[in-house]
Amino acid sequence: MSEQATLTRKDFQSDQDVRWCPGCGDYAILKAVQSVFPELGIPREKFVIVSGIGCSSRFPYYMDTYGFHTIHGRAPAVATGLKVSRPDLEVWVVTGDGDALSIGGNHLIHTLRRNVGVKILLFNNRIYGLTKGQYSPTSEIGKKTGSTPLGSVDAPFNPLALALGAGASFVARSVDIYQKHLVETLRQAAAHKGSAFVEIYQNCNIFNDAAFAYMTGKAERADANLYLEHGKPLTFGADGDRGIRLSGVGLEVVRVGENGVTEDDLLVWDAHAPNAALASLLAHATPPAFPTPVGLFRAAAQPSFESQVVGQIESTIEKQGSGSLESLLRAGETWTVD
Amino acid sequence: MSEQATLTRKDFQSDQDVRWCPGCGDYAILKAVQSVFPELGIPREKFVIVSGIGCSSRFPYYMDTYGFHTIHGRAPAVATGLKVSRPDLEVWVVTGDGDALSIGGNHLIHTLRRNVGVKILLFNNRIYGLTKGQYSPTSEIGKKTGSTPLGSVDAPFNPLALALGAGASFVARSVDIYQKHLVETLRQAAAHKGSAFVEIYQNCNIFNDAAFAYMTGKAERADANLYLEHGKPLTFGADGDRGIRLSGVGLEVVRVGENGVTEDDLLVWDAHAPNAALASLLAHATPPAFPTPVGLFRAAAQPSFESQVVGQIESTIEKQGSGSLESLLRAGETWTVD
Amino acid sequence: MSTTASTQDSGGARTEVQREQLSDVVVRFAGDSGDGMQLTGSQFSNTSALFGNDLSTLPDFPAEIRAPAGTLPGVSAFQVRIADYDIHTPGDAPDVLIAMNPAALKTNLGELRKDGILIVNTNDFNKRNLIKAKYEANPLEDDSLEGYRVIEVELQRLTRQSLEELEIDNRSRDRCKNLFALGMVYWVFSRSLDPTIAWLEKKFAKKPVIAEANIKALKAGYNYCDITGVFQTRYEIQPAKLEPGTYRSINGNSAFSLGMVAASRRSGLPLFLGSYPITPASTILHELARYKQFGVTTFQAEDEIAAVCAAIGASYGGSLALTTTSGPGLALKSEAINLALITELPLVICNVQRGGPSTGLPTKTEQADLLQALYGRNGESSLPVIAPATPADCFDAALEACRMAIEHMVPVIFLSDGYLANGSEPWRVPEVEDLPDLRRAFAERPAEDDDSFMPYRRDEKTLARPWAVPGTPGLEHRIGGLEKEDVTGSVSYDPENHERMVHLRAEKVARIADSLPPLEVTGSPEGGPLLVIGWGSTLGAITGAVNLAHAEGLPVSRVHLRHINPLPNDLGEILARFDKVLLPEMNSGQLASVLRGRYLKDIVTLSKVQGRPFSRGEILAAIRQHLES
Amino acid sequence: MSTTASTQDSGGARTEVQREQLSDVVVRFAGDSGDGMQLTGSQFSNTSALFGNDLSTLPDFPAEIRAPAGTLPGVSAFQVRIADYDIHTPGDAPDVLIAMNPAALKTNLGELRKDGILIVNTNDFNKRNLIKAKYEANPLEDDSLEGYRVIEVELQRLTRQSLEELEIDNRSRDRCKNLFALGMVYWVFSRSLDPTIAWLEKKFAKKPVIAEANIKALKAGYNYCDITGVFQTRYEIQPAKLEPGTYRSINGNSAFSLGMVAASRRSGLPLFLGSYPITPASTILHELARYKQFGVTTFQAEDEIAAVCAAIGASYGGSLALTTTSGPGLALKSEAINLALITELPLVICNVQRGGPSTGLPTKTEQADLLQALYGRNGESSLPVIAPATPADCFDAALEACRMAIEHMVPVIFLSDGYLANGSEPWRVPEVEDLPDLRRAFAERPAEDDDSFMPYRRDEKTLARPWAVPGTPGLEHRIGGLEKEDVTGSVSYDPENHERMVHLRAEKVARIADSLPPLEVTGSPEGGPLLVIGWGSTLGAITGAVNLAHAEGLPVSRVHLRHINPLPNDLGEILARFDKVLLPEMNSGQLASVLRGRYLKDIVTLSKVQGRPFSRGEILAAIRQHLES
Ligand SMILES: Cc1ncc(C[n+]2csc(CCOP(=O)(O)OP(=O)(O)O)c2C)c(N)n1
Ligand SMILES: Cc1ncc(C[n+]2csc(CCOP(=O)(O)OP(=O)(O)O)c2C)c(N)n1
Ligand code: SF4
Ligand code: SF4
Ligand SMILES: [Mg+2]
Ligand SMILES: [Mg+2]
Repeated sequence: MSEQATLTRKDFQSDQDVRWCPGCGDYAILKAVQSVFPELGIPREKFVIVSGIGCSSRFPYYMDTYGFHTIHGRAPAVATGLKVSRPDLEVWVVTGDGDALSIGGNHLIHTLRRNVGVKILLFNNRIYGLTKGQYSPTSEIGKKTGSTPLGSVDAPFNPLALALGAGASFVARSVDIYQKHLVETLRQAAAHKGSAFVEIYQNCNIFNDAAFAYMTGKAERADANLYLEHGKPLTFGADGDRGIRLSGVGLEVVRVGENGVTEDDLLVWDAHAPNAALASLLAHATPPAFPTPVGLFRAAAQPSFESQVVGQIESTIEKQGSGSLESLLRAGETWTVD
Repeated sequence: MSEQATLTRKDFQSDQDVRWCPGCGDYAILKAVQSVFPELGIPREKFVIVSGIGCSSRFPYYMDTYGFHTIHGRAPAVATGLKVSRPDLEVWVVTGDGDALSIGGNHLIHTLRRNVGVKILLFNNRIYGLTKGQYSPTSEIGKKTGSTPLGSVDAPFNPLALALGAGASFVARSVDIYQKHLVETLRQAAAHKGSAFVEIYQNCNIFNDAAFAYMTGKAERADANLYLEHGKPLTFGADGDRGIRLSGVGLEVVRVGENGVTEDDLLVWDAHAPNAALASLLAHATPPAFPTPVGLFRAAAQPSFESQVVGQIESTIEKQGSGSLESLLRAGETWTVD
Repeated sequence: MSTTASTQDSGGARTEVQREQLSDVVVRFAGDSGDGMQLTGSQFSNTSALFGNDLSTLPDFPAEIRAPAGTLPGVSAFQVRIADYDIHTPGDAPDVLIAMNPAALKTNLGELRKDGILIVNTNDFNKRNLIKAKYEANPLEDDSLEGYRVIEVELQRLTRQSLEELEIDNRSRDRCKNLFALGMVYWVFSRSLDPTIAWLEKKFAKKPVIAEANIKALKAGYNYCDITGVFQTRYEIQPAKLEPGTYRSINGNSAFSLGMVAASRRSGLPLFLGSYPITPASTILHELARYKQFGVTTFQAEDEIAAVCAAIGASYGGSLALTTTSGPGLALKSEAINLALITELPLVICNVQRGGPSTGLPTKTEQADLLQALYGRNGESSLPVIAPATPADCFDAALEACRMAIEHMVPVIFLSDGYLANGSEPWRVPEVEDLPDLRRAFAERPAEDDDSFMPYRRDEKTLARPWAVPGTPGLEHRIGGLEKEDVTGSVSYDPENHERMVHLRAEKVARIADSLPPLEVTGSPEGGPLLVIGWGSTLGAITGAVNLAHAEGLPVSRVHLRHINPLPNDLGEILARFDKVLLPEMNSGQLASVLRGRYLKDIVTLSKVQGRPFSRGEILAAIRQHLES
Repeated sequence: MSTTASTQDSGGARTEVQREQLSDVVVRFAGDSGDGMQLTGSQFSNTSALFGNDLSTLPDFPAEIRAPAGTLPGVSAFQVRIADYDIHTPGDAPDVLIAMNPAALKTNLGELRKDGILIVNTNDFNKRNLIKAKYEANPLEDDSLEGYRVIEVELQRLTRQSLEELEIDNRSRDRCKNLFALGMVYWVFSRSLDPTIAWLEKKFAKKPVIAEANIKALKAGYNYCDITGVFQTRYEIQPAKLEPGTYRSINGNSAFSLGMVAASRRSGLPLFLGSYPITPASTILHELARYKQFGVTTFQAEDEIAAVCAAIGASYGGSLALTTTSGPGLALKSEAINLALITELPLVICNVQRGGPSTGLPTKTEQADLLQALYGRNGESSLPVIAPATPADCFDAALEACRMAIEHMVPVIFLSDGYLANGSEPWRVPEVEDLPDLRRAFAERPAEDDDSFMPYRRDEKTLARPWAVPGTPGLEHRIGGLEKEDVTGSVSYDPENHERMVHLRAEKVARIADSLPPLEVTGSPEGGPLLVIGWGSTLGAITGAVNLAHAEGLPVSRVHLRHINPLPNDLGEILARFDKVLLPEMNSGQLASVLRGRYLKDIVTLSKVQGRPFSRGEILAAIRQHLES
């Protein structure tokens, strides 16, 4: 019955015309997801993609799996109901920075707090695409858009810091065009048992082109990215000689070989630390002072919400037997009229 | 015109009967607020208390100031509109753990992100009081309530960690019955320019009695509280000989005099650190491993949202003059019919 | 006690106590929130139910958890009517009022019928309490209570006295004074103490001293009447002649919860509830949370929107999905309900109406969310609306709501109200096999070479689309909130397709009318001068009023609507047969405006928007008036 | 071109070109989303407006930002009707269609009138594009286009050619082909190129090469017609005889924005907008964000609920508060709107309707949020609803909405739609001093010894409560969502008080009817066989249809509603004077159901739910039918 043995990328491509703008970063993410799904050894019919509203949220139409294009900001809530009632399904949420962090912020943090076993892919293009380019909660201060002609004045969210503050058990970041890195990150997310939150930097070439060029540009890439690899020291730079070390309660960029710094001084990355402190520190490491960390920030083993909800039901039935409707209706004090 | 010179606590007591349950922690908080307001040198008519829905949210009725008892979860949004349009007012939000963190979670984090200059007092009793005792997003795992007869399964929010993750510029914690401490904390909040977020542990003696007894109890108090004072080393305990020091990227409880630990090893508290890392670490310091930190976690100087919004308007008027409605209506291409 | 048939019997009585047979009686317990009035009233009701009376109850409690003791807003009351015949309302004016303190007296005396019995706890009539109740003078000392049969009792002192020997403090003793009062009422109505004693023993199994204290107080109250002769008369209300069967007392929220569990079993679908607490709906969440052995999943969401969205997710996954709320919560859910509507997923939305607008009167009842239920969504979005008529009817109406949802793949609004939710009545427990069969098959995996699965191909009769749940191989498909192409379900911006889909969705709901039973017209089904039409929880008061009118020989008929959308096919014809139509509703005329628009018939509203149900008298007066004019 | 008065004039023409006078003409530009059709259409409209024509436009764009080039969902179109007389709609069938690619031809050809002019860009009719447009054969090569006057132009090649000398790449050259087409259209309609040249120079001031390229292409298109003689006829449409004054072309969202700024100035209150972006309302946020010199504060909130709540906060603080949205957003705001209602704070809620339910057809127009606007809130919650009739009317209606809000202390719903929002027409700019005076004083500090400030004491005439803004010494008071006591505004659970407040709130809104001007009935105000009644954006199509009917001598009358709640006092009487009443609306009959219920008059719905406005023809046909039957 299951088809997993033979699944390929093609099996996950739906017959719908893809309707993103030519050059949109969403294409690359679609490709990455379509590459990872067949690898997972899960029958195609078990996948459900749930999305909100936005350019990114058109995603389910292009995947030949079950898909639910819901309403703006509510995908995590719909996904929670689905996953809790059907833990056998693989539920992936696709959302945008407006969808997830503006109107949907509350559902997002509660889903993460509860550790519902859904994977959340946040396509962060730092703009509202579908509504034609208003600033979003991840737009940098001073962003000039239709709704902020003189520039926005409010500080953006740091999505990873927010997710960690909400208690997320899995937090990662990747970039649309880092195809290999993205695929690997998605694999890690797929393997995680509770909520997996993945921020994906995504270029909107129409309304916010080159928003990530500072780190994805050819010239910049080597020095501007810090690849997090569990168990490895944090190094970066074209020559691999730069690194990150702890300094008091903060982080510091150093160069190995300078001022007596050796590789041993560098922070060794621990993505599985029980507490989120280090991951938070890294989440706050932002350019220009730091290279942008990408990869796995945190993956902590914690019981999933649905497993515990179902557990209470199962153990009750185990102890008391499956309820009898007859007895339930007649429960409490009854009397008989003949 | 202004009456501040002569204001007393009585001036802030309204003529309404206070309708909380006898013994409710809300009384003590009311008293603290009524003590602080007259001290601030601000005319009474400038104060507005905005609340949501819940036992705590009845607060405005008992204050003889302007007051707005809004709808469930939305007080930060109403307060934002008020403060942005009327920066001359002192806007205080009173909210509960359900009101602020459940239905109102999104407005809370966005208000903090924007740094709107309102003071937010979150009365955290770890329960829904007004709706008769369901578990809340701050209830501990395993909480048995009407809606969770076998105990809740989801991890609670850490409200301070969430606030810090959202980018809050001022974060503090106090306790209903720590009257002096509470008054001092409210004073600090009043003095802060942007958003001030104060979590106040509050006893609900009807539905969640003694939720904070582990730290407020007579026997426990000395060892279970860590009072944060800016510029002072973090010590605690009946004999004042215990303390907190950094260990790697984490914190550790030590005893001065043991294992060669001296007072100099202790972390010196910096509430004004530019980044939130240390405050986050402290927010994650939870019992039983740590004493519960109370006091000021973070107060960072950042421009308030309303000052910048108003700034854009004022500087535009300064540059272009106040707009002429005549010209506006006739803007663009016009033609004349005679 | 209006329709009593009294006989005298001074036979074996020790003093001059008389025995009187009553046909029905209305008793109201009123006291401070801390006085345990809800408990006291419930005990009296249960004992009467077990005895075999028909009954109807009306709890009334404040919005505050515990408003300051002794104040007017802190008063909590519980009214119950018991009868030896089939009754429909908790009664208009109480015959007996128990007032535990001045505030309770003040807020409730106005409704006590002239010559009614008034039991007052004199110990609480001190200066402080009188001031709190805003009494200028002590009503016990002036002529305020003239015209009532006043029984003054020192409840506090007597209760303390009766518990002297027990090793408990006075506060604990005082907490038993409601039981003392209950004992007195039991004596007056010749009731057995046994059910309450059994209940107390169970409730305080872990605190035997408290159990003992309560039982002692109960007995002391009973004996006090026996010995002192404060009452000259004892009353008896015979068991009612109810249909044979097993009965229990049930309130609307409980009946609804059981109905949903029954629907789950009868459909073979696991029940999923997504909810956010709100008065007066929260107790459904509490009750369903206890039914884990029935495979019920309850999810307390972060807000109403998440609650309904989670339910939609569960429905998509193949659960019987439910969300429960009250007015302001329904407003919040409206965007998401439309998602269920356009994706054509089954969903039951239970709205327990309370006083509005905005936060309004959160603990009071009203029927003013009707138009919101019908129309409170963007675009053309017709969906079925069903309103239960009595507490017990919430059970059957829940099953009917589920039937419509599953059979037609549509969200259904169940419109209860605070009065039904908290009010209780005896319920004849049905046999499980008599309940409707709600099974409907999910779409099945197509044959290997069959590519023809169409998520929006409809059943010819019901117009329902297939329910194709994730996990089924070969049915992978996408749904969403954008308009979809007929049959294929693909996104479509085609103008004609949109119009067709709008019509199909409306028609699907309209067709439900074909499956409804004919309406029952009481009185003269063939027509006449006046028809009273009602919907939802006004059934009891209307039936009572019409029965009274019939007793007066008035030519009035009655019909009651349970299905508000679609309206029953035969309604138009029925309305046409009557010269005048009167519609009592607890709003400003919402259903009337709908029916007028639909049938172009002049329908007169009898409106009451006071946060409390109609009395029979109010409706009877309107009937008389309309028959005269 | 149906009602043309043509004359021939072959006088000075170089070739055999004829000149024909037209009375009106409908032109539609259709192409890929990337082809700049909206810009092209706007330019043609503006130039015609400057020339003095009356005009009406209808943009139509896809829901996707940029659907794949060449596909059917990617087609973007702009229709404009220009005339030498007062017109009301963008026209039914285009007389001239410009089709930039096969997909544009496919989706638009059906509406081109028989014998209409069709300009096609043949360069785009290659195999790939034909497949994308789902053409099986090339329509240029079979007889698909028979019956139209087809002008085949190699737009791409010719444009490239004309820009050969410029140092830009071919992609940039291709981007100018819409200007080439526009140049051709200008030639056909004898229009000056100057306004567009001036506009291009300004727009591309910083990219002079691009400006030059566009201007060159424009001229090339014009000259191409001059030289090649592809057209045998040039048309002229004389300026319309409009009322004297200064005019500009304006769309509904712009007119509304200006109306709000004007209301701010005329009331002396700073304007505060709380909004969350949503199509088709977002451009109001964009426009008001640019008016900082008018003291306008715009706040892009985290969601619709925060947006309306922030507006409520600003209103409380004394601002003129506004929130803007579309259908699904209105659903989300409904709970909070009731907060404004019960706290009696002024607020304007602008809802630009789009196709529903749910996400529906986000870029299409519809009138299906009417019942939501009227009834989509819990409890009894009547509030004023006003619907503008034309793009320019959005200005006046905005002022009227503000008048009601401020004068009566009430939230007002402004019900625009996608057609009004994006459609444009010439607007005679009013003199500022002719605009209504909206000043209303805030409550003032009471005298020292005066303790009598009552936040719910009402104005006798308007029933408005005082607007007591924070910061005023001596007026400290508390408001909120719980029911409040009459006059004092304290929280009250009193039953009679609740009913009184429900009535007072409703009465306050009902009284607005007394301030409305009498309705204008066109045709036979004294009554007759048929009245067509409309509301909102159908005015143009209905007026057009009724004018056509009058031209045919048909005895039909017309009335239009702008105030939906309260309904005008004279409406009932007017309806009664007509045998039949026809109500065209872009929904399934929502206003009809309201009017039927209110007036018990049989009102017949002409329904269209296709995401696009009525044509005059559709309404005319219904008029004929109803006059016959
Ligand atoms: C309730 C509601 N409010 C607003 C909208 C309009 N809307 C659609 S998508 C969107 C934001 C899109 O931004 P983002 O989530 O960042 O997605 P992107 O398009 O950038 O991928 C908005 C505001 C809507 N569809 N529904
Ligand atoms: C929209 C809406 N949903 C739900 C409710 C019901 N409700 C009132 S207060 C409350 C929670 C109260 O908890 P919290 O905020 O912790 O306040 P507390 O009573 O504990 O002070 C809820 C769910 C409501 N009033 N409105
Ligand atoms: S608007 Fe931006 S995010 Fe949306 S499809 Fe186009 S490029 Fe992608
Ligand atoms: S229920 Fe709890 S929080 Fe509410 S008033 Fe009573 S003690 Fe206080
Ligand atoms: Mg985005
Ligand atoms: Mg609480």
